[in-house]
Formats: sequence, C-alpha cells, structure tokens
Amino acid sequence: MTIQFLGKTLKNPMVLASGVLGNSNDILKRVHESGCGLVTMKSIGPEPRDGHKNPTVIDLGHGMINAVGLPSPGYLNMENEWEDLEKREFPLIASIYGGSVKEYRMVAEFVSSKKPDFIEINISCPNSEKHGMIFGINPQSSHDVVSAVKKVINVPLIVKLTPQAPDIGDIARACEDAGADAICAINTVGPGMVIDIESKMPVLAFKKGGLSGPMIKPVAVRCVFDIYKAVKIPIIGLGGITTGEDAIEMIMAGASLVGMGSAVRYRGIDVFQTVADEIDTWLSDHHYTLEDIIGAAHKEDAS
Amino acid sequence: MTIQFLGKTLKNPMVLASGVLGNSNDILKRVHESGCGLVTMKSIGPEPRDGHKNPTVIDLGHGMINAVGLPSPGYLNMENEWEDLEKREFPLIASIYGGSVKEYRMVAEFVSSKKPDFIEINISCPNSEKHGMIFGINPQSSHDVVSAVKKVINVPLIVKLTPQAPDIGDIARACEDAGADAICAINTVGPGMVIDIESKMPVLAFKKGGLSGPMIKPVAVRCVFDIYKAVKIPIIGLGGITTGEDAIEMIMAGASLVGMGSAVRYRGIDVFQTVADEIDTWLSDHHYTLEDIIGAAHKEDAS
Amino acid sequence: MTTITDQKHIMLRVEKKQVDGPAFATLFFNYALPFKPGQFIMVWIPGIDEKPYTISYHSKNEFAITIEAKGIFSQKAITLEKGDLIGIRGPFGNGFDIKPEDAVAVVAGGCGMAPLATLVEQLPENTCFIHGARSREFILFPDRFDMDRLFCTDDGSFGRKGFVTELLENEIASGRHFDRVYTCGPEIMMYHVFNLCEKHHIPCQVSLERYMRCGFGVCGACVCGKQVVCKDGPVFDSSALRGIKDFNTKALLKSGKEVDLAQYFSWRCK
Amino acid sequence: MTTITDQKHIMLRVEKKQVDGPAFATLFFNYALPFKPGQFIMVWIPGIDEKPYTISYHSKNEFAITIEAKGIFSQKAITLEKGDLIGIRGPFGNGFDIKPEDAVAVVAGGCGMAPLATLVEQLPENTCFIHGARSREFILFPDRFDMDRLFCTDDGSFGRKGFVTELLENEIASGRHFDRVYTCGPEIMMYHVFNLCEKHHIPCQVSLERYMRCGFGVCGACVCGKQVVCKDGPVFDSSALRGIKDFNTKALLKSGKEVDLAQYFSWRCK
Ligand SMILES: Cc1cc2nc3c(=O)[nH]c(=O)nc-3n(C[C@H](O)[C@H](O)[C@H](O)COP(=O)(O)OP(=O)(O)OC[C@H]3O[C@@H](n4cnc5c(N)ncnc54)[C@H](O)[C@@H]3O)c2cc1C
Ligand SMILES: Cc1cc2nc3c(=O)[nH]c(=O)nc-3n(C[C@H](O)[C@H](O)[C@H](O)COP(=O)(O)OP(=O)(O)OC[C@H]3O[C@@H](n4cnc5c(N)ncnc54)[C@H](O)[C@@H]3O)c2cc1C
Ligand SMILES: Cc1cc2nc3c(=O)[nH]c(=O)nc-3n(C[C@H](O)[C@H](O)[C@H](O)COP(=O)(O)O)c2cc1C
Ligand SMILES: Cc1cc2nc3c(=O)[nH]c(=O)nc-3n(C[C@H](O)[C@H](O)[C@H](O)COP(=O)(O)O)c2cc1C
Ligand code: FES
Ligand code: FES
Repeated sequence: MTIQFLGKTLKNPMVLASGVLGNSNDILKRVHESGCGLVTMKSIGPEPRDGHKNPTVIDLGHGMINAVGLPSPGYLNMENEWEDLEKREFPLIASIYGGSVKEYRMVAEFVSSKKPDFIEINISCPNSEKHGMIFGINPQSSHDVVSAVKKVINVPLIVKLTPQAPDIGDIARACEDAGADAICAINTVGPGMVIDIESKMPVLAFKKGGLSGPMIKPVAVRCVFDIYKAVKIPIIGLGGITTGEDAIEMIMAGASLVGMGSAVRYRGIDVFQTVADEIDTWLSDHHYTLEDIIGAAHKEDAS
Repeated sequence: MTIQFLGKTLKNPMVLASGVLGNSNDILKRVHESGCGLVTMKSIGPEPRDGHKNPTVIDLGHGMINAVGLPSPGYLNMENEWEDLEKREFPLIASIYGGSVKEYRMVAEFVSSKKPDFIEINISCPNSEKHGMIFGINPQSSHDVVSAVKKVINVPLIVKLTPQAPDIGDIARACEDAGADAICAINTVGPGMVIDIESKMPVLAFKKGGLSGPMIKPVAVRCVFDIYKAVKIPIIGLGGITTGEDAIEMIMAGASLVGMGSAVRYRGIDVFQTVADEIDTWLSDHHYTLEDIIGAAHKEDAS
Repeated sequence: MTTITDQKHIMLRVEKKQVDGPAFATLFFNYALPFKPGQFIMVWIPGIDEKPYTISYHSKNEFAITIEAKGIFSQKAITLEKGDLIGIRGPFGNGFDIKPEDAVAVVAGGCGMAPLATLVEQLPENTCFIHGARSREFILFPDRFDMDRLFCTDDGSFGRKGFVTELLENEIASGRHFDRVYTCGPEIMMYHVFNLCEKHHIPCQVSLERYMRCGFGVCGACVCGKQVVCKDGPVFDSSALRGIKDFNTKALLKSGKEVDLAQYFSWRCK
Repeated sequence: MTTITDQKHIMLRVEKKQVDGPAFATLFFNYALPFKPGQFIMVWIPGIDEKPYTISYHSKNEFAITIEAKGIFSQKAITLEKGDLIGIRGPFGNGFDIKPEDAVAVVAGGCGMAPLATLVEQLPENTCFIHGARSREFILFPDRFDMDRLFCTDDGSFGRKGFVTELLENEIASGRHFDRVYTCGPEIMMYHVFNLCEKHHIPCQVSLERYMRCGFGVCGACVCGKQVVCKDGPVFDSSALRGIKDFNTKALLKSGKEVDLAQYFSWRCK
C-alpha cells in the first residue's frame, strides 16, 4: 500500500513518534529503512536544554512513564544534523516546541528553511515546567500559536495535541480554523508519578512524567474519535499502538496515519514494518482498503 | 491499627470506593465485616436513572473501563435502604451527585437527614452527559457547589475529584476554602474508548468510559501528591490500588485513607483486609506507624 | 495475585444455528472455552445490548448458548445466523459443585434446562432427571440425553400435568435417596424445590438470575442480599440460600432500586 | 509479542562492599539476576541520579557492580555501605557472544575490566588475557582469576610499561591464533584494538559506552551512528563496527547535541 498524505507519498501509514530514537539522521534513516512510512525528529527547542536528570524513563509493564524534559541542542546548534537531513531520501516531520508564540514562530521559521516535509508543533508536552502544555489545553492559545507558525513556514503544519485538554475536539477545531493541515494525537497521558516506597521518593528525578504505551490506548482512541468528529483535516493517531489490530482500531476511530513510540521497546525497531504488514493482512482478509475503514467507528450501525 | 478520621474511629484505613458493590445495606455490611474500615454507597442522584445500556463494564487486563452511567433509584426512592442503613453498625459514606448546584444541595440536605457518617459529593463522574464533570474541572464551580452543600448538611463533607482537572491542586484548594472536610481522589481516568474492529463499533454502549484499576495508579498517585501539596485537609487516595505496597505508595503521596474499587475484581471482597494486613506487615517490618509515612514522599531528602 | 483468565473480550462468529422448537434457538461457536457447568458468559450483540447466558453445549473446541425469545435482546439473538458476529466475555461465576459418586436429582424448569444440560452430561445414568415447562413447545432438548427423564407441563401437553416439585416429592416419597438436588428455572420454582429439599434435609444447588453489568463482581448490579450473584454465584447451595433473605422476594432494577421479584420480572418484560 | 523480562524496577540493599584499591569499589547484592556477560543494569541512587553499570560478579543468588570514582554519581556510589539502598532496572543490552571452543583474547583497559570479568570466568584457561591501566592502582581485580594475565600500565608501575595493543600485537606476531578478541576500556583503546584485529582479520567484540536514559532502546539518548547502544549493544562485533562512523569520533551530549568524543568525555567530567 502507498499512502498520500498532504501531498507526499508514503510507503505505508506508519509514523515514528517524536522523541523516540529520532535524534540523528542515521537513526531516522534506519527507522525509515526498517519499514516506517514517515519519521519524526525529536522535538527541537529554541535553546540548548539538557533535559531532566535520570531516572527519566521507567517501564511499568503495561506501558512506561517518562520525564525526559525536552532535551534539545537548540535549533541553532544542529548544523551537521540539518546538513545530513537535507540530503535525506525519506519523508520527515520536524517536531518543534517553544515557551511562547514568539519562540514557536522563531524556531518554525528557521526549521522550515531546512526543508523537512512537514513541521509538527508540540503544544502538548507535560514534562517541562515552562514549555508547551498551556497551548494545548486552551482553544484560544492553540489558535494563536498555530496561526503565528502557519504564517512563517512553507511546509504543511501538523499540530500535536495533549489528552489533558478538557475537550480535545475544541482544541483540534481551533487548530484547523487557524490553518493546521493535520492533527497528531496524542502526546503522553497524565502526568503520572511512581513513588519508590523504600526510599520514599518519586522514582523519576522530575517526580512527574507522561504515560505512554499499551495502557494509554483507550485514552488515545477516544481522543482521535473526538477529533475526527470535530475536524476535516487528517489525523495521525498514536498512543499505545503496538499491533496491527491496535492500528486498525485507531484508524476506525478516525486516524489516517498511525504513530508508534513505546512499541519500539516491546517489538523492536522493525515494529513499523511488522504492524504495516499486520494491517495489510487484516485488510485483505476482510476485503477492505485502508480508506474504507478510516473513521468507520463513527457510522451508527457499523456492523 | 485503629484510625481516627474526621472524628470517627475506623478499624483500618481502607475505604470501599463509590460505585463498587455499594448498592445495598447487606452488601455494604458484608464489605465492612470482611475487613473494610469505611464503606461508600454507590452515588445517589436527584432522580431515578437506569444508567447506560450494556456493555457498561469491560476488563482490559491491566484495568477496566466503565460507563455505567450513574444509575440511581433517586434519593427519594430508597426508603427501605435508608431504614436499613440507619440501623447499621459500621461507618458509612453516602456519595451523591447532581446536575446543578441546586440538585446537589437538595440531595445532600435530604441524605444528611439519614445520618450517614460522611457525605461525599462526586463532582467528577465523566460517564454522564449532563451530570457532574463540569464542577470538577473549574475551581470556581467546585467552590460554588461545595459551599452550597456544606451549608445544608450536618456531617463532614468529602469532595471527590477527577484527574481531568487541568490543575487538581487548584480544585482541591477551592474545595478546602469552601469548607470541604476531606478530599477523595481520584475518580476514573480518561475517558477512554475501546473499539471492536470486527463490528467497527465502540464496545461500551455509551462509547466512552472511565478507566480504573492498576493502569491508572501513576495518575492517581500524582493527583494525591498534588492535592497534598495544596491543602491541609485529609485525603482519601484511590485509583489502581490492589496491594499493600500500592497503598503505602498512595499514603506516601499524601493519603490518610486508601480506597479501592477495581481491586475487588482482582483479589475478591476480602481485598480490604488483605491490603490492611499487608500495610501492617510493611509498617512493622520498617518500624513505622501509619502517621510516619503520610506524605513522606514530599520530604526532599526522604531516603 | 490470582490470574484472571476471563478478562478478554472476544469476537466470535456463529458457526451453526439449531432451532429448538418455536421458543428456543441454540447458537454454536468454534472456540475452546474453559468452562465448568453452571458458569456463564456475557454475550454482546453489537449495537443492541449485552446479557448473561449460560453454556448449553460444551466440548473441547465448541460451545453453544441457548436462547429463549423474550425481550428485545433475546428476540434479536434468535435471528442470528451462521457467520453473524457476537462478542463474549467470560466464563464468569462459580458453577455447580459436582461429586461424581453422589446420588443426585436434577430439576429443570423451562429455559433453566440450558445450564443443567452440560451438568447432566457429567452425571451418572441413574440420576433422577425432572424436567418441566409451561407446555410442550417450552420443553428444551426433549431428545438430547441418553438418561431417562420425568417430564411435566403446566397444561399437560407433554408428560404429566403439574409441577416439577410434585415429581420430586414423589421420588423422595418413594424412598429414593438423594445426596444433592440441582435446580434451575423460574425463581419461584427453585424456591419451592429448595423448600422441599430443606424439609427433607437434602442439600440443594440453585442457579440464580439477576440483572448484570460487569459479570465479575464489581458493579453491584446483581447483588441479592449480601451475595454477589455473578461472582459468588450464580450457583448457591442450601447454606448460602438460607442466608439470602432476597431469594424469591427481591431484586434490583437497572437503577439499583430494590423491588419485589414480580415487579422485577415485569420490568424485564418491557 | 516478546515477553519483557527486564521491566521491573527493583530496590536492593548493599549486602557487602569490597574496596578494590583507591580507585574502585565493588558493591554486592543478594539477588538472582538473569544475566549474560556484557549486559548492564541501570543503577539508581535515590536523590542523586541513575547510570548504567555492568555486572562484575555474578552467581546464582548474588551479583556485584564495580564502580570507578569519577564524577558526582560514581563518587557517591563508592561511599555506599552495607544496608544502603539502590534501585536497579535491567539487565539490558545484548551481551558478548561466547563460543566455548574458540581460541580467544581478552583485552581489558582500566574499568573496562568490570564487564570482562564475568566473561573471562566462562572462558578456557588458555585464553590470552591482556590487562592494562594508567598505573598500578587502576588495575582492577589484580588477583581475581586463575588464568594467567599479561599486565601493562602507562607508567610502568605494574607489568610492562606500554599499551595493551602492543601486548596483543606481540601475541599475534608470535604466531598465536585467535578466533576472536573481546575488548572493553577507553574508546580510543578499543578503537586501536579493533583496527589491529581488522589488520589481522580477527573478529572483534567491543563494548561501547554512551550517555543513557531509558536503557531499553526508546529515548535515543545513546545512539551511535545508526546503532542504539543500549539495545543493539553495548557489545558490537566487527561487522557492525565497520558501519559505525561515530565509533571513536562522535557522541551525543545530554541535550542530544553531537560532539567530538573528546568534548563528550570532558562534558562527562563536570
Ligand atoms: C447467569 C445467567 C444465565 C442466563 N442464561 C440464560 C440462558 O442460557 N438462556 C436464556 O435464554 N436466558 C438466560 N439468561 C437470561 C438472559 O440473560 C436474559 O435475561 C433473557 O434472555 C431475556 O433477555 P431479553 O433482553 O430478551 O429480555 P428482557 O427484556 O430482559 O425480558 C423479557 C422477558 O423475560 C423474562 N425473564 C427474563 N429473565 C428471566 C428469568 N431468569 N426468569 C424468568 N423470567 C425472565 C422477563 O420477565 C420478561 O418476561 C441468563 C441470565 C443469567 C443472569
Ligand atoms: C553499558 C555501560 C556500562 C558501564 N559499566 C560501568 C562499570 O561497570 N563501572 C563503572 O565505573 N562505570 C561504568 N559505566 C560508566 C558509568 O555509567 C558512569 O558513566 C561512570 O561511573 C561515571 O559516572 P559519573 O556520573 O560519576 O561521572 P560523570 O560526571 O558522568 O563523568 C566523570 C568522568 O568520567 C569519565 N568517563 C565517564 N565514562 C567514561 C567512559 N566510559 N570512558 C572514559 N571516561 C569516562 C568522564 O570523561 C569524566 O572524566 C558504564 C557505562 C555504560 C554505558
Ligand atoms: C521517551 C519518550 C520521549 C518523548 N519525547 C517527545 C517529544 O520530544 N516530543 C513529542 O511531541 N512527544 C514526545 N513523546 C511522546 C510520543 O511522541 C508519543 O506521543 C507518546 O509516547 C504516545 O505514543 P506511544 O504510546 O506509542 O509511545 C515522547 C515519548 C517517550 C516515551
Ligand atoms: C463500575 C464502576 C462504577 C463506579 N461508579 C462510581 C460512582 O457511582 N461514583 C463515584 O464517585 N465513583 C464511581 N466509580 C469510580 C470509583 O469509585 C473509583 O474512583 C475509581 O474506580 C478508581 O479506583 P479503582 O482503580 O480502585 O477502581 C466507579 C468505578 C467503577 C469501576
Ligand atoms: S454484574 Fe457487576 S457485580 Fe455482578
Ligand atoms: S538509553 Fe534510551 S535508547 Fe538507549
């Protein structure tokens, strides 16, 4: 299957989630070659940032919790990276974050000049004290940041949302109205906290962290379902997807493409090809095309 | 261990969560006798309500999803129940909900006359289209409903919060300011959705439902941690607790009492005694009293 | 922590349909269901509802449920055909307590035959097997078992005219010894069977029915006295039954309101 | 889906502490850790930080980590005493590829002895075992193994004065045949060992080190070229090493910024 997405051709509907392995051209290329249709860079910020101290990522069995804290070399300190990436032969999303509309715009304008296929603005990361979150839970703020960024970039704009929004459909609509070309949902759930009872301390150095992996799938599916109801632009659905059946569920909720992050832990880097194959098999067993089932769960009498 | 809580003596710090088994005097009595310090009735509403059609409760392996939809006989249609309960010999929380400040006050005033030991107002249930939720995500609304209810009741008031609040500490503070005597947190997480890909339909008849059980524990622990920072009144911590170690974690986050609901599925009705024993054993192995560890995770250098 | 084996929600397609007279239909599924007679599953018809059903046939790779057409759900269920999709969760509940060496009686009323069918298949041939119904067409599985059966109907259209309790009383009066009586049918019938057993000091096992939501002992919809029918039951023995003051008297409506059994069943009609 | 055995976060208390000269300390724990030489665990000192450490002793019910005091974390780690609490996650990574029948050489540099110690214990006695360090006090476990060892130090304070590569070159020149060379130590040393092996067409296994966060192949902190050190490694063989252009040249800082190895190590100093 070949997929058209905002004017680009992708080899399959699988997307590498931002923040997972995506911090060098070499590894992004490897993820693409191992079978991922569209890869996302780790979110790039306005300034160099080390992120939080360890522990930053802990597995919980049915998912994981992380407070990596948006480490980034800063958009101005990545010359080698940008050079490598401009020579790439695979479709790429550059993810960015900022602490103000001005920062988002500044980073976006610069990154756009480096010609990624898409820019994704992360208005949803719960792990940083100053960055992101606020824009993702208030429709007016979402609208402001999206329209500001949209004006200064030459590539399609994807907006990544947080499930913490009181009504994620409202946020998606505000983004669409402001010119977003697609929605990506969801970022991590929570935040959560894990306390070690022997030391009486939160295990993550940042104390709180975002949840990802299998346990967040029901929240992610609900969010994509709500967004699909609210907007016409395509949705990249992610959150807890690890198998072809998970992906089909997400597509039926309304996703056109399906992202995975934590799944790399559970099924390895090849998980994108594996899941793409599982989707294909399911579709052909059921005599459907991918388009047939996008948003299929919205039909009242679907069975 | 015997516990003092808002002037009442409890045989242990375990609480039966509202909505779990708590719909008759007989069964509440059984839960108490099998080892639960404090039992909560299923939330009582202003009018008779059947709740949603089935499926309403589905197990997901690492937790469950439910959209029971606040079924209630309505507070005026429970004469036998109230009669039985007035004769009870165990401490009881009556949980109530409403669709407006007026309804909350009306139900609370009536229920207070039936002499439960505590009244809990559920300002957090995400499963009903008209009821509840709104009061739990906006501090001003929380304040309004809590002060209105507080004026018309003669028993201590517990407010049950939802993790969907953008800042649950703010909500807790608003409730404390309005006269709440304790906070209960959390209600279910999400909402989430599970779509069956063969029928292409959401499995729950109401489509969306709240998540509970082990997978929500990190969110619950974080909420209780945030609330403990924000208020001085005691906290009933619940969400995903199934073992003594889970309970200790919740207590270290700041809970004085620990509630359980879904755990009944995983470890049976005796789970309250089992967990109380596990807490006792852990405390004596570590030479602590329960008081020693309440909020212990807040000390900077705890280890 | 105990492993929960019954948590998965599984979609199955009807493999075969068997029409059991005008009132009943049996749906077969190719699926290896771990199961003990008396347990039940929650059956979901997408877009309609989800209800508890007992297993009426069971082998290593196949099982069936038998439905009596009553309300909206069961009327829809009997129209399902080969290839149609349902969801199941389970099995749930405790099941019957089976001691192969015991001399037992089985008393089935109407659709109460369904949960007893797989039990009977595990019992010795000299089991006393009593089966009653309103009339001929409500006798489920009239030809299914090798075992002899004593039939009765309210209108005398099949077997003897009268009630199952009379047949059981006769057997006891004739001097036949029973270590245990199993029964399933309308609650009033089971109540009479239980009382008869109490009179004769025979341990009894009864399969109760209440409105269910979760099926696994959490939501409280199905409580009957202090018993949680879906988890402690649906099968209760005499010692438990003696403590259930709501047995044959009260049940909870969907709203949780406690009502007389008559009102409960008439609500279920709508 | 593959079962993940290394997900649990476990708290352990130090069972025994062994001081290995001025530079090293070894902490023992009573815990049955599933483990293969070359794998590592993430070690959490509550309130301080979490860092990867290899296993330096391993038996059925006990394991140990050996720490060289360098920065904040490791200096704290060597002050831990019996009864002190640490958290571990793991083991992670692939481990060395061991073929018992092969003729092999083991080349350890400084603290690189730690991951090789449990490997050496699984190798035959005729293994060529070369061990170098800056000076005498950085020779870890000088008396631990039955096996003969060729020592060297930069300053000649113990064994021969010179580099491990010279010792290895001598052995090869003397006509000794190796099916494989295992090495762990400073990256520049390993790079020279690898090049020597390439020259002589000897397969080589090298254990790399990069800044780590998750330890299980998700966060990307540890990538080295297209390799994920925590999951594809930390042990890489010659065919992989040939493809890693960042081997001995580049590494990512905590921020993800790619820098020269020298800059990486000087950052790690702070
Ligand atoms: C553990 C358990 C196992 C069950 N197993 C089976 C089974 O194997 N086969 C089967 O057909 N049903 C079984 N039932 C009942 C089944 O779940 C439904 O209640 C029944 O099919 C009617 O559903 P409905 O929605 O079509 O009708 P409703 O709309 O719910 O009710 C329609 C009519 O059915 C009557 N009714 C429903 N249940 C009973 C009852 N138990 N006793 C007397 N009258 C009743 C009502 O009074 C009314 O007349 C079982 C119930 C439980 C709790
Ligand atoms: C897979 C793996 C296994 C490891 N096993 C061990 C082990 O068994 N024992 C052990 O002591 N350490 C081991 N390390 C290194 C360990 O994780 C820490 O980096 C080290 O203890 C220094 O931590 P620190 O915070 O004290 O020092 P930092 O503040 O991080 O750095 C202090 C100094 O250490 C130097 N340094 C750190 N690591 C290296 C290195 N690998 N090579 C050269 N110089 C270095 C820096 O240049 C600097 O001089 C391992 C690392 C990895 C990735
Ligand atoms: C370790 C880690 C780091 C992440 N970093 C980012 C990030 O930098 N930017 C971002 O938008 N999302 C980030 N995320 C969120 C993921 O992109 C994704 O939205 C989330 O993990 C849910 O998907 P999953 O369940 O498939 O992992 C990160 C997730 C993890 C686990
Ligand atoms: C089936 C079910 C019904 C519930 N009904 C109510 C309710 O009526 N009122 C309420 O305040 N909470 C209700 N809850 C939420 C629980 O009280 C509790 O807050 C939540 O399940 C988290 O705890 P747990 O993980 O221990 O189950 C319900 C939960 C479940 C699973
Ligand atoms: S059906 Fe939920 S407790 Fe029985
Ligand atoms: S440490 Fe996270 S990918 Fe290696």
